[in-house]
Amino acid sequence: MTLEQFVPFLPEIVLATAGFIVLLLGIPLGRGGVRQLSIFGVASLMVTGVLVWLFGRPADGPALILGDMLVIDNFAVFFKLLFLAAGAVAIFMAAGFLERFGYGGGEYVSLILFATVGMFVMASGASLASLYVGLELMALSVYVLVGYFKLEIKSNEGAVKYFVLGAASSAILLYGISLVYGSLGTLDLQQIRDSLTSVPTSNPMLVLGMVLVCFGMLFKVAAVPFHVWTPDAYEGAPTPVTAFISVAPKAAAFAMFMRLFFGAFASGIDHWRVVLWVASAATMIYGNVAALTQDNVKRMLAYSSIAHGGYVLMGLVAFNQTGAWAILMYILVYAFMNFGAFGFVILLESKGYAGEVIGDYAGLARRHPGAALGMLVFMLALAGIPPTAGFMGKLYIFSAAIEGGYVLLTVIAVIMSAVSLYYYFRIVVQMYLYEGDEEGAEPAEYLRDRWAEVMIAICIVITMLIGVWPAPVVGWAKTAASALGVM
Amino acid sequence: MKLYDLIWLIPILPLLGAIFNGLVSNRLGLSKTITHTVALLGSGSAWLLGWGAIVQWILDLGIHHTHIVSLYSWIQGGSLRILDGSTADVNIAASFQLDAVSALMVSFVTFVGFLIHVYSVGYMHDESDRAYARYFSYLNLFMFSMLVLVLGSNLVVLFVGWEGVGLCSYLLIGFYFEKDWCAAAGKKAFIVNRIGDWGFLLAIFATFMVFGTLEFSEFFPMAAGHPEHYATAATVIGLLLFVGAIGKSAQIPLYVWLPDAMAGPTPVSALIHAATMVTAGVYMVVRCNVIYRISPTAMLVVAIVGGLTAIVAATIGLVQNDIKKVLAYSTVSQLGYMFLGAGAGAFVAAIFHVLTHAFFKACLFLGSGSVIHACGGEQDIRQMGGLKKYMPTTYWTFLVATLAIAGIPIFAGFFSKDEILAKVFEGGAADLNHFGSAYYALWVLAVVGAIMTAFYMFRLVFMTFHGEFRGGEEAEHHLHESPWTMTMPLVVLGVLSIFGGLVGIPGKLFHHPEWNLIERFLEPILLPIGHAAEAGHDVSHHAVSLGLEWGLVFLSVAVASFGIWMAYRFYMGAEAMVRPKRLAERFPLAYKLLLNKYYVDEVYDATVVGGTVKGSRFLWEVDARVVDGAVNGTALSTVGSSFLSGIFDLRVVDGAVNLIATIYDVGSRWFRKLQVGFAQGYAMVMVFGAAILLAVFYLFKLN
Amino acid sequence: MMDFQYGYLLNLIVYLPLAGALVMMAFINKENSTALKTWATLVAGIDFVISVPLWFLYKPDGAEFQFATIKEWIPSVGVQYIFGVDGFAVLLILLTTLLGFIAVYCSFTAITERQKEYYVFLLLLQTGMLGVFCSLDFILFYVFWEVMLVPMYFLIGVWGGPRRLYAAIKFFLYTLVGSVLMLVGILTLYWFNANGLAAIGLEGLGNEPTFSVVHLFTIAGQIPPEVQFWVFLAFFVGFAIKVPMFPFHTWLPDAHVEAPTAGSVILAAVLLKMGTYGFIRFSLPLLPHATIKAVGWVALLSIIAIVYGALVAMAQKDMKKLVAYSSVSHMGFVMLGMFALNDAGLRGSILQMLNHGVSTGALFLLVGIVYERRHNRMIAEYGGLAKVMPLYATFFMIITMSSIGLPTLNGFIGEFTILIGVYNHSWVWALFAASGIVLGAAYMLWMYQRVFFGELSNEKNKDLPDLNRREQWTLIPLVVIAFWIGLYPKPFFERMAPTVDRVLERVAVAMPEQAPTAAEQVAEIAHAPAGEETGERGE
Amino acid sequence: MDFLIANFGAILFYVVAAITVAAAVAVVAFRNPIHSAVALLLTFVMVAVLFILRHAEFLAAVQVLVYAGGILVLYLFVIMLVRITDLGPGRVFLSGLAPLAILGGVVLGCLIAVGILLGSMAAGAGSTAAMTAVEGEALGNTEAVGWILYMKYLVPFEVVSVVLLVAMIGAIVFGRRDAALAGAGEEVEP
Amino acid sequence: MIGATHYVALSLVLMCIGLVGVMVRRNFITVLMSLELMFNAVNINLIAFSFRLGDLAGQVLAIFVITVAAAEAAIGLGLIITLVRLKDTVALEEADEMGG
Repeated sequence: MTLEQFVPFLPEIVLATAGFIVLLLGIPLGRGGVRQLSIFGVASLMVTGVLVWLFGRPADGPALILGDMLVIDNFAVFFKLLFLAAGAVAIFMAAGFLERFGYGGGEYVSLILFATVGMFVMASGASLASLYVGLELMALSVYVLVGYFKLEIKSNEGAVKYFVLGAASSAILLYGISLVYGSLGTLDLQQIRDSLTSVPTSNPMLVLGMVLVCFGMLFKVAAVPFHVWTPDAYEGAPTPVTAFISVAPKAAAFAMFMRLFFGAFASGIDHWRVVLWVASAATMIYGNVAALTQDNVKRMLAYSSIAHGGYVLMGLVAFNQTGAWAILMYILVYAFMNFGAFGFVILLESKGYAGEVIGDYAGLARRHPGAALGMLVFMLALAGIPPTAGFMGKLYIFSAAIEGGYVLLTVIAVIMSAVSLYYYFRIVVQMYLYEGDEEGAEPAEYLRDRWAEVMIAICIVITMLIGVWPAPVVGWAKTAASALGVM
Repeated sequence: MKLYDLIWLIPILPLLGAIFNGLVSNRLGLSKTITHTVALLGSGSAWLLGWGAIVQWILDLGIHHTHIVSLYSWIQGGSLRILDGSTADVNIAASFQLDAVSALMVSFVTFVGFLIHVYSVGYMHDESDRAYARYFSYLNLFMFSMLVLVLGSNLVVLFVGWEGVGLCSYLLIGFYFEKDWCAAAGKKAFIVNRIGDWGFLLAIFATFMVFGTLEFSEFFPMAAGHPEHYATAATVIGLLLFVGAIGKSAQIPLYVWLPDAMAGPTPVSALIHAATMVTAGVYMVVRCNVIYRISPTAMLVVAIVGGLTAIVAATIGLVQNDIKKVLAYSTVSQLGYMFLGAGAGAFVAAIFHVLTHAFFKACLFLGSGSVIHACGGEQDIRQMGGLKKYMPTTYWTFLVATLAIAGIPIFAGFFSKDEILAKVFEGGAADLNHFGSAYYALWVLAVVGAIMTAFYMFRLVFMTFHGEFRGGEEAEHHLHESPWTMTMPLVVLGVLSIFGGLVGIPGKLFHHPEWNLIERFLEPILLPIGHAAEAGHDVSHHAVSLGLEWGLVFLSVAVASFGIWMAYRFYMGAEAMVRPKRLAERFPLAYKLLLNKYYVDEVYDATVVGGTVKGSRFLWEVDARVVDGAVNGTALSTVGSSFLSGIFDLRVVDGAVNLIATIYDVGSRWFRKLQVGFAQGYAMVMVFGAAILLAVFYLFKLN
Repeated sequence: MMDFQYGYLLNLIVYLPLAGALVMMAFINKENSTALKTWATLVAGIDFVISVPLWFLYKPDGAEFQFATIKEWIPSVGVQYIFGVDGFAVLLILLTTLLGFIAVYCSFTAITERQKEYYVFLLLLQTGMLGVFCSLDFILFYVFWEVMLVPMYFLIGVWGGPRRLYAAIKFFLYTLVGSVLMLVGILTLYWFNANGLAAIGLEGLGNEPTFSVVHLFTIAGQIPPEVQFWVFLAFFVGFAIKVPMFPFHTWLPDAHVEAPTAGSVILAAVLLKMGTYGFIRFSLPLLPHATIKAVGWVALLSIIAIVYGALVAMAQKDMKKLVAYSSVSHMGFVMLGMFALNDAGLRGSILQMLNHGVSTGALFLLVGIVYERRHNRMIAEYGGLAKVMPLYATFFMIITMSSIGLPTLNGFIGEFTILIGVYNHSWVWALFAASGIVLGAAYMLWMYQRVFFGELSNEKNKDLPDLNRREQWTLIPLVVIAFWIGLYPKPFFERMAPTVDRVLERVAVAMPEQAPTAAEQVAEIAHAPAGEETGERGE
Repeated sequence: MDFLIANFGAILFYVVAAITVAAAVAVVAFRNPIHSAVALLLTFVMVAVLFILRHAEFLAAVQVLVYAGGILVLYLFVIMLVRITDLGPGRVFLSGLAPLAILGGVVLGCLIAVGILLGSMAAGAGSTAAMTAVEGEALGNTEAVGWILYMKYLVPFEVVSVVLLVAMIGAIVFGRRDAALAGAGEEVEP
Repeated sequence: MIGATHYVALSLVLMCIGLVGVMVRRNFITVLMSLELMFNAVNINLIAFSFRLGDLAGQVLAIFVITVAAAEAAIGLGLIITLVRLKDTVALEEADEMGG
């Protein structure tokens, strides 16, 4: 094992080191210096990005490195860049928020960085072992992040629930892995894939293992019935964290999901497809319908992100090339629009969780037209109304499902996406159709914060840009997905 | 440039007048002088041009030549496959045609129209300037529509005029729109007419479906060429057309609008609801005589409806006390005669009666107008009497017209009506289309109707002009003869009511058929049917012997005189007014029935109108509740489960307007119950969920 | 099949309002209402002016789609940016631009607060609507189709009546549900043209995947009937809700009643046409078999709509609601004529779209005018208006007559052509449909009588001012057009004729006896730049 | 006797397994967390024994060291720290949920069991061969594991180290008492 | 002969016990212990399989699992401490601010 072998692993190493440094810097700084730490963190993320671009990309086709623990391919690159962006946005959006609530930045930033490392491994893991540890790294960091506002009961409570359920589910996942290992005798995805083509996939233990692994993944992507942790964790977590976990870990989970089920377990598709079908349909219906009556914006967005998970699952059910890249596309789009939406929640939220209730948005269009317009864009995007990116995302997912021939599922999906409009527009109604001076309405004040606003602006631009000119992104997504080599 | 190439201009001229008065004088409130000058110019020039064109046409081309002026291609509906499998282009031209019947109509429509314009100048003078302008623009507009109607060279253009006159009558009936009942009457007229138009439209479509064209000059020959081939089609078309005619010419069952239409200003009643518009139906039937002649059924229906209307309207007319109502019902009844004639194949006679009727009925209406004018708007003849000495001109002209309508020889009405009766009788005698007995029956009806006509008309005369004035003192002071603008037309029309009939002397009684100018004039429009069907024509000549014909003539004279005598017995001299009372007391039911016009209006209101309105209200309820509900109901499937939770019923009982939202709301809350709120609960949800998923998985895997 | 001359014109027309809106957002202060109004009017006006050339430049004997533009948009999935119009679309575009202008012009005094947003939304709406009529790529079409909803939602929701929230969201959800199902249909077509649908074992044609409508026209004949059925169903829901056809119409009254005048005008005049446009542009030519199967049902629904709409209208106490239901009835005529599937029927239904746009648009304007004066739409509130507002009464009368199909006015031409076509298809339909004319007269005149005739009972109406110059100018163009169509519809028929013929040709594919010939015709029409990379493989 | 010798492995396994299960049940069942902790310790040890039975000596060692030596002590510390050991009579279990929960657990267990049993039946034959093949040589010895751990599984190993780091951070974040923060916290306390 | 099956069965039983423990216990600490049971169950599986297959990967993974379990224990205990600080209870189900 020579040193050169570690070159492609450089990004992870750098990130981890940076995380450690931030941690150390954070201790003396205490509650101050959030901004500096954030800048440092983001800088490290950028450096990592450069490294990924330089060394992370495969010269010729996917390459297994470091004892076949990791694979270097465009798929991984796509996700890694996404994670980096998400991390950066999460850090910058948080800065003002942390200051407002009086929490230190050191642990926060470092945890984001470590979580990113974990997600890197999840995205590029080539062995169940590495995937698992990556998953855990990510998960543990996120548990802590969710509970980061340790003096807020809700924060702690969210963390507790997330933690307990997460641990249980990862045990299930492990159990599944153990079964798979038991019946195939290997942890390496490549070998699993090869042997699956030879070994009859009818072996119930093997299939059961896959299904249990599937359960574990479904938990991570917050699919019904494993979604239960989501609303509470999202609502309880500090909003920037909510934004982060609603995007990055979910994306990472899907990356791992695809690695496993488009890659290793591909030939078992006919066994677990039904599970995914049911989960997908249930998730879409549950998420959307349950969101209808939520009055807490964070919680509503939590349910909405459950629902979006359901849409993405359609891509897995479809199990075709289109599905593969449609998922990537969707995740990308979803990342930005969701971040944007949460960005406004952050800006409206002051101590005591004010600004979380829908009523707090009343008359926003009057007081801050720009903000209202931005929020409108994200709501439209989330509801999948063109010409926003949200529509493009949905379009390809649905297209994939139709190509797969899952018309019923698609019909459910489209109906539900129509329904979703209702609750997204409850916010729009507050912003535009109410004046904010009705009796009983005390709209939350909009707390200006340059950094967050810049981040939001970027999200808006990207959301609209992809909506109007998706061609390049589609191109990347396609190349990335082709690395999985689905059929 | 010949005048008959400008026939399209005949309608346009009044239209210009209408536009000017409507847009300019009405907006600016120009003085009455300007207004009626323009109006008179409009109608007058139309009159002159019309007559000029006709004269030139007769001289240059002769009456056998149908002269068509096509302006431009109007509607291009593309090509359709018609009944015989070939394809025909729906290409309707805006074109006018001048032939015998339209010439006749134009000649008297323009003329009478002009007279009535003149009359109106006097009659309407105390309206406000704007109202005055409005009135005249409507009147001109009517002239336009009516002329389009009579000049149109295809069914659609005819329909344009048809609807146009409907609109104008609507506007003019509702002229005093402040009075609710006027407005209502206008609406009623329009809608009832619309019912007729419904038939007319279908007739048009049917015609196209059958012949692939709507030009008279094209499909009449086709029909005439192969009568047996087109017989059935002709029946359908004929009946549908007749539905239109029923509406427009106020025949049973759609006559109810005409009496109400008297709400409009009297000149309007004279022009539209006596002389011209209401005869449009007759005109149309005559115009399409070919269709009817090849379809016995249609013809019989026309005759029967006409006959019944004639008698029924007459009976109602017997007891009415509103001077205009009486005239209205007499109009209905006379129209009945016209259709009866047409139905009996006497198309010429029908048109002839249209002509004479136009004269004397217009005269009567204008006369009544001048009476009403004098009595300061009073229309109840019981409040009149003895007007003779106050307004002689009116009286004499009125009397003349009455004699005419009663059918006293040498007066115009006599010739036309007698012609019709004779033809009907012949129809019976010649067993026309093997419906002989029916025609006999109709003839009897017609004769009875003639008696009644004479009776109620003279009742009117006696009660209005003779005896003592019953209107009270101060009303009596205002009584005066009308200004010349009003009397002049009266005189003219009176004269015409006397001599107008001479154009249709039944020459054959004197072995001089050629004396009957009008028959000769209209002969070209009666296209010969196939070859066998000359029979229908010959019948009328040989079925009845000359003696019998004379007998009929005398009979009708006798009948008329009898009616007059009755009226005299009842309403003149010592026992005036007593007998009728006694009669009324003896037959109270019959009297009430007639007085209330057989309660037809009431019945209609109760059934048709009420039914529609109620129905629509009901449907509206349905729409608000059920349809909306049903659509929303589809949401049920989404959360059928939520039925389990009692909330659902509660919501529905709440009757939330927006059911869909409610259902989703309920479903949402139900779903949210899964979110119990503490970790172990979540764990259980997961475990059970996982169990279910596994179960599903096994189920699918095992098969 | 496509003619690229003057291609820039369409883009200009479509995006000008958008640009105008952006400029307005960026540079015009929301307090400065005169500037806002002038700018909005200017933009809308110019948009109309530059759309007029289409009328003259369109060559009825030319290529099917003219003024076309084709650009790659999302090449990897075969989404192209295809603009192009035929005569049918040209007419609708002109209608849209004109009414867009009128809508802006009529809201000067009606809209007093949040004017900036208001005009911005109006202009955005304009772009959306125009885009729909121009797009020849399904995705592009769909994008515009949905873009339209948002501004409309706000127009109703912000500036609407008391129940505006409900009405707005109802409108949005109804139409959205419809359109997403339509999307499913679109995707099915798309994949059928390409790989097929795996799980349900539907073999595809294996063509290059594309959303280009012009290409899909060429494969219409090869779609198996059962597939056509489902796709047709999906399209049907989408379009029928928009039309709206009988069971789906309940959103219309609410939306109309609550929307501000301009909103109602646009809604009635243009948005409802989207549905019928969709049917003629997509459903009929693309899914001939299904279309022919559906004829009976659609006709039934349409007839119900005609009669039912009229009857319900009769029961209304609210003018706007009445007019709204009359739209249901009129659109029933349009649908019925369309599904007579013959020359006259289709022409009539296209013409009737324009007529309905003009007449009902004008009616809403008129209602809006009194509403603005009295803030009340209840018929009972009025009566005898003819005395105080003679000019208004006159306009109202003319429009009423046009809407009940009085000859020499536009309504008649449309209804006549439709009915002659319908009668040609089935006299029974004509029988029922024609009764709509009687009922139409009934409810319109009844309303007219109750509003304008009788005593001037209500004190509040005693001194209502008559139309001012601006209001007159909003109405005059429509009246002029009403008479124009009524007296000389030839130019309109000429422009729509090619569309009608082509649609019928394509539907003819499904009629066994003409199948081969029609198919060939379709095929040779298909050789077009758009079809080039795919068209050949089409056969 | 011979029987015992013959099936020593089996007997041993059953005994150990029985104890393990019993201890596990005790963990869940005992009211007092301290008792549960002790039961847990027993379970860990028994599992370690099972490891040894499967020739995973190194792992057995790790098991004892990490779990028994590390984690369990941690537990006990926390229990002492929070001083709330007994939630009071009748408040041990979620009485309402308990039956349901057990049902759920059992059902899920059975469902999984079905799969596994079917599976091992299917793969049974081949596996015995494999086992006998590896029966002889000293497998699972420390160096072998170490070798493969550092040669092949280096990356996960590194990552796990980071995981531990994160755990540490978590401990810091949650454990640290921060006066100022507490102050800040008070405001939000209702 | 004791085969993998026996071990797997045992581990399954342990797994379920752990699962039930998570669901029924109110005391957060005990819940954590139950979680540990579940991880142990997995480990038993891994070891059994690795032995049966004569492959060391299982053991390695088991090591990772143990480590991760340790880390999770640490975080869990940290959470317990905060929970106690905030609500003065170790009863897991009393953390029910949020729900629905």
